[in-house]
Amino acid sequence: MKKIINDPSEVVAEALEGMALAHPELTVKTDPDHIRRADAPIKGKVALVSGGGSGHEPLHGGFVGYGMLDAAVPGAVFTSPTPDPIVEATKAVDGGAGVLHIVKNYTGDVLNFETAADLALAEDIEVRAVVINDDVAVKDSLYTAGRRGVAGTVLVEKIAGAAAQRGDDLDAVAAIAERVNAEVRTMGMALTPCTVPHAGEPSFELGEDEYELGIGIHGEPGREKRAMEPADAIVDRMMTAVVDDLPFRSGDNVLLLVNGMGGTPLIELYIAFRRAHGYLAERGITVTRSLVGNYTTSLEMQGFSVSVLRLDDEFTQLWDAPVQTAALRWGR
Amino acid sequence: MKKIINDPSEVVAEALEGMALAHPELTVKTDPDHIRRADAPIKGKVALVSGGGSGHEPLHGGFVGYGMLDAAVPGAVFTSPTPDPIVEATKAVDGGAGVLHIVKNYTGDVLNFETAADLALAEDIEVRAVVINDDVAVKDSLYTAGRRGVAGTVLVEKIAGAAAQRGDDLDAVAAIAERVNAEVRTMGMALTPCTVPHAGEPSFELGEDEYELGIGIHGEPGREKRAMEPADAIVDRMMTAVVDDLPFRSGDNVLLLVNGMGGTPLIELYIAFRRAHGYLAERGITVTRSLVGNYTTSLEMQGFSVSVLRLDDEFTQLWDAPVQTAALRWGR
Amino acid sequence: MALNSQWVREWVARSAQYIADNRTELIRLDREIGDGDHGENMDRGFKAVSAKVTELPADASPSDILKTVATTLISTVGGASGPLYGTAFLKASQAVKDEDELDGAGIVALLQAARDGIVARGKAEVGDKTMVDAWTPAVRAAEDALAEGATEQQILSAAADAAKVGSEKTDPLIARKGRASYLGERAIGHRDPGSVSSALLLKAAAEVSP
Amino acid sequence: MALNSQWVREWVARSAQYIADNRTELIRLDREIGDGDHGENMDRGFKAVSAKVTELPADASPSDILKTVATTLISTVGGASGPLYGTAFLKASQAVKDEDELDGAGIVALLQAARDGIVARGKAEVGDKTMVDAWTPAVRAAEDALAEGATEQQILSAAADAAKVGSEKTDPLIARKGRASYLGERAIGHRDPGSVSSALLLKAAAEVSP
Ligand SMILES: Nc1ncnc2c1ncn2[C@@H]1O[C@H](COP(=O)(O)OP(=O)(O)O)[C@@H](O)[C@H]1O
Ligand SMILES: Nc1ncnc2c1ncn2[C@@H]1O[C@H](COP(=O)(O)OP(=O)(O)O)[C@@H](O)[C@H]1O
Ligand SMILES: [Mg+2]
Ligand SMILES: [Mg+2]
Ligand SMILES: [Mg+2]
Ligand SMILES: [Mg+2]
Repeated sequence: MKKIINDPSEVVAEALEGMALAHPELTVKTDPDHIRRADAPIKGKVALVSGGGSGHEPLHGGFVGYGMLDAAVPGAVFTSPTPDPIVEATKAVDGGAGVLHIVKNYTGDVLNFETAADLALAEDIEVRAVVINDDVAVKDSLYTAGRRGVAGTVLVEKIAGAAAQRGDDLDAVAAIAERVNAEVRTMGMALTPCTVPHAGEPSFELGEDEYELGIGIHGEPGREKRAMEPADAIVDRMMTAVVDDLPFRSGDNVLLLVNGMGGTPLIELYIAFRRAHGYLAERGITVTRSLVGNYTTSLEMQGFSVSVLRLDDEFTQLWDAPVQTAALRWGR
Repeated sequence: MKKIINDPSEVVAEALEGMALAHPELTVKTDPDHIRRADAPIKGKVALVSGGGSGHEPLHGGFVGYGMLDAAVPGAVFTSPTPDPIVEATKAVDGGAGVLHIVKNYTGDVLNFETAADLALAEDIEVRAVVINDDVAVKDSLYTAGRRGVAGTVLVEKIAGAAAQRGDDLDAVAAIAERVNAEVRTMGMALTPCTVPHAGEPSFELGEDEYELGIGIHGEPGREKRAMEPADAIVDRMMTAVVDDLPFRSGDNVLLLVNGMGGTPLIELYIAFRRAHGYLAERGITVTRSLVGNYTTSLEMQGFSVSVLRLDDEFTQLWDAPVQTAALRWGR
Repeated sequence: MALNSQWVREWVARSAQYIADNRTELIRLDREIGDGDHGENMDRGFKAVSAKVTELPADASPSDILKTVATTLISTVGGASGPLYGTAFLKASQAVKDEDELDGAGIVALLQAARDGIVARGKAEVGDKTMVDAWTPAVRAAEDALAEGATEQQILSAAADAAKVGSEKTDPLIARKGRASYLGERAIGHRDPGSVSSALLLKAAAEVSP
Repeated sequence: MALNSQWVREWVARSAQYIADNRTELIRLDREIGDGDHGENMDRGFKAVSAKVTELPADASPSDILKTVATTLISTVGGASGPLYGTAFLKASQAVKDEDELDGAGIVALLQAARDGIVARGKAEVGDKTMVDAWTPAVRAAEDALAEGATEQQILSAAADAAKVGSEKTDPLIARKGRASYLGERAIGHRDPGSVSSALLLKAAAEVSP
C-alpha cells in the first residue's frame, strides 16, 4: 500500500485541515468533525445535512455550499459517522425551518443518523431523513439490507439543495429528495480494488483480465467477476441493468452521470459516457443534462458508475439553479 | 493493462465524441481533431489556442470556454498534435485580433506549433506563442531541452484567458501569459507509473516502497526514485525545490495548486495541500488563492504535483474573473 | 459466585484486549464480505471504552459502567456495529439497574436485554449471518444453564461457547442483513465478522468471571 | 546504377515494413527514456505514407514522392519525430528537384539535405543522443564512399552501416535534446529510439537499391 498520507489514523483529520485551508468559504470543525457553510445557519431556510464514511470525496464535503448542502459529516474511512457529529452539525445549521438528513442506505449510516435524529428532536429541531438507495446492482428484497446509496446521492443533494435554497419548506424539500431518489438508478464496476488506509490491504482481488461488475463504493466485492471486455460491452451491461430497472422508456428526458471511482482517468470516463449516451439514444431516451467526473469515489479504485435520472421540468430547473461548492459550481 | 477503452487506437476519437455529447456548449471537430467554443470566433477578441498530447485531461479540452481557451488541439496520447489541426483551430477561432498559442515546452509541441504558426501566418493570421516551462524537476541548461511545461499551464490559460476576455490586445495577452509563466513553479511525484494504451505496458517500474520524484506528465521517469516516506516529507522535498527556485520570499502572496495525476484520491490531495500550505506559512508566504484537484493528469498515474504562482493584484483579479469551462467554472 | 462491578470492569478490560489482539483478523473477515473496517471500528471503540471506564468513580454500579460502555461505543465506533453494540450495552445497563451484584438470573437478564437490543435495532434473525447468530444461541445456552442450576461462571461459559459455535455456523450462510447481504451467494464460506467480535466479548465475560 | 523513382517507392514500402516490424521495440526504447510513443508515431506515419505514395501518379518524380512522404509525416506523426523527419524528407525532396535519376552525388546530396533539415529544426549535435547521431555518421560515410568512387548501392550501404553504428553509440550517452535530456545520468545505458528508427530507414534505402 502506497498512499500520500502520514499516519493512517490521521487521514480524515488531516484531509479536513487541508479542506479548511483550501476553502475559506467553509467552516470546518473537528471534535466532532463536520464541514458547514460559513454563513450557516440561514434563517428560515431548510438545512440539508449529509454524511457517511470518508473515502468518497468529493462526497459529501465537496458539496457543501450555496444551493446544495448546509453541512457534511465525515466518518472514518468507509465507516459511518457516529451520532455526535451528526447532531452537532444538525444543530449548527438549523435555521429554524428544520433539517433534512440525506442518508445513504447502509445499516451503519441509517442507524447512526436515526440516533442523531432522535437526539436532535430532543433539542426541538425538526428532522426528516431521506434514505438514498439507487444502486441496481443489489437486489432490493426481504433478503438483503436493501439497495445501497451510491452516486445518485449527488443528484439528490443538488436538486433538493436547490429546492431548499429557493425557499421550499421541509416537507417539500423532503418530498423532492424522495422523488429524485425514486427516479434515479445507478450501477458501478471496478478494474481494481482499493485499499483502506488502516486495513493496508486491497479490499478484494481481481485478476489482470477480470473486472468486478456491480461494485459499491466501499471496496466491497460486486455482483460478479467477469472477463475483461471492451468499454462499450461493459457500459451496455451496466446500462441494461439501469434502464430496465426503473424502467426508463422511450421519450424520457434524463440526466446522465458517468462517475469515476477515484482512479479512473477522465479520458476513459468520456469514452464510457459516449457509449452510455448511445445506448440511451438507441432506446429513444434523450440526455438533456450531463455530468462526467469524480463525484462519488471509492478511494483510488479504478472504475466508474453510470447513473440515470429521469428529469421533469422541475428537476431540470433545480439542477440548473446556481450552486457554489468546492466540487460542483455554476451560476455564481 | 486494464482500461475502460475499446480499441487503443480509437481512444482519443471516442473520448472526443464523449466530450461533444456531454458538452453541447463546445464544438468538437474531428479530422482534424479540435475542440472550440461554440461561439467562436469572437470578433475583436484575442483567441487562445492550446494543445498537446492527450492523456492529460481535463487539460486542454476541459479549459475551453468563456474566459479561458478558445480552442484546444489534442494529439494522440502523449504525442504532440501535428500542425494541421493546430492551423485549423487557429483559423476557426481567430476573431481578427490575433491568436495566442500556449505551448508546453516539449520538442514535439514546440516544433509542431511552430510549423502551424508559420502556416497560419501564411493565411494572414497574426500568431504569437508562449512556451510554458514551469517544471523545476528538470534543470534548464544548455544540456537539456529545457524545463517541461506541466500543471502551471492551467494557471497561464486561466489568467491569460481572462485578460483576452476583458479585451486586452495580443501583445498584452502574450505579455501576461509570459509573466504568469515566469512567476509559476511546479514539481511532481508519482506512486505508480501509467500505461499508454497503445504501448500496453507501464511507463516505468516502481517498487512497492518506492516513489518517483520529479516526474513529468508523460509517464516519463523522474529525477530520482526514493524510498517511500510520509506525505509531509514528500511535500517538503517538492516545496523546497519549488520555493527555492524562483525563489518565493516571505511576504509573497501566492496561488497554491495541488494537482492530481489522475489516479490519486482527492482525500490524499487535501492531505498534501495541508502540508504545502503549512510549508509556505512557515516561510511567511501567504496562500491567497487555492486549487485542489485533477487538472493536468498523466492517465491513471497515482501521484501529484504542487505549483506555486506569485500573485499580484492583476493576477488575482484575472484569476477571480468569471470562467465557464467543463473543468473550471465560477462566476457564471 | 455473584458478579459485581469489578467483574464488569474486568470484562471491559479483557474485551478491549481481545478486540485489540484480533483487530487484524476482524479487518480481514470484514474485507472478505464487508468493507474491511470492523476490527478498526471495534478497536477504536474499546480503546475509548477502557479509558472511560477507568475514569469512573470506584463506587460505580454495574449498570453505570455498562451505560458508559454503551454511550462510548455509540460515540466512537460508527458503522453498523457501533449503534448495535451501543444499544446492546444500553439495554443491558437498564436490565441490571439498581443491582450491585448479579446472580445467575441477573446475568441471563443482562444477556437477554443485550440480544433484544441488537434485534430491535437491526431487525436481524438467526440465520441472517450477523452478530445475532452469536447472541441468540448464547442467550439460549445461558437460559438452559440457569434452568439447570449452573453457577454464574458456568452460565457465562455456556454462553461464550454457544456464541463461538453460532459464529462458526455463519460460514455456510447467505447474508440477509448488513453489507454481506449485497454479495448473495458470494458470502458463502466466509464467517460474519460481527459474530466473531460478539463471541470474543462473551469469551472475555466468562473468563474474568470468578 | 542510378536510382529512379521506383527506388524511392520501394524505399518507402520497405521503410514502412521495417517500422511496422519494429513498432514494439521502438515503443519499448522510448518507454525507457522517453514517453513510449515513438513506435506508434512512426508506424502511424509510415502506414499513411505508404497509402499516399501508392496513390501518386506513375510518373511522379523522386522529388514528388519525397515531398509526399514529408507532408504526410508532418501531418500524421506528431511528437518531435514528426516535424524532424518531415523536414528531413522535405529538404531531401528539394535537393533532388528536377532529377529523374539519382547518381552517387545525387544520393549524397539527398542524405546531406535530410540531415541538415533535422539539425536546422532540432538544433542537436552529434553526441546529444538523438537521431542526429545516426544521420551525421551516415552522411559522412556516404561522402567518403562517393569520394572513393563507390556505386549508389555501396554508398547507401555505407550510410546504413554507419547509421547503425552511430545509433549503437548512443547507449552510453547523456541526452542533451528531446525527452531523454530530462533524465540526466539515468539515460545512460539506453539507446535513443529516434536513432534506431533512422538506422532502419537507411537500411531500407540500401536494401532496395539495385
Ligand atoms: N441488521 C443487522 N443486525 C445485526 N447485526 C448486523 C446488522 N447489520 C450488520 N450487522 C453486524 O455488523 C457487522 C459489521 O460491522 P462493521 O463492519 O463495524 O460496520 P459496517 O458494516 O458499517 O462497516 C456485521 O459483521 C454484522 O455482524
Ligand atoms: N532536438 C532534437 N533533434 C533531433 N532529434 C530529436 C530532437 N528531439 C528529439 N529527437 C528525436 O526524436 C525521438 C523521439 O521521437 P518521438 O518519441 O516520436 O517524439 P516525442 O519525444 O515527442 O514523444 C528521439 O528519440 C530523438 O531521436
Ligand atoms: Mg464500514
Ligand atoms: Mg510523445
Ligand atoms: Mg465493516
Ligand atoms: Mg516519444
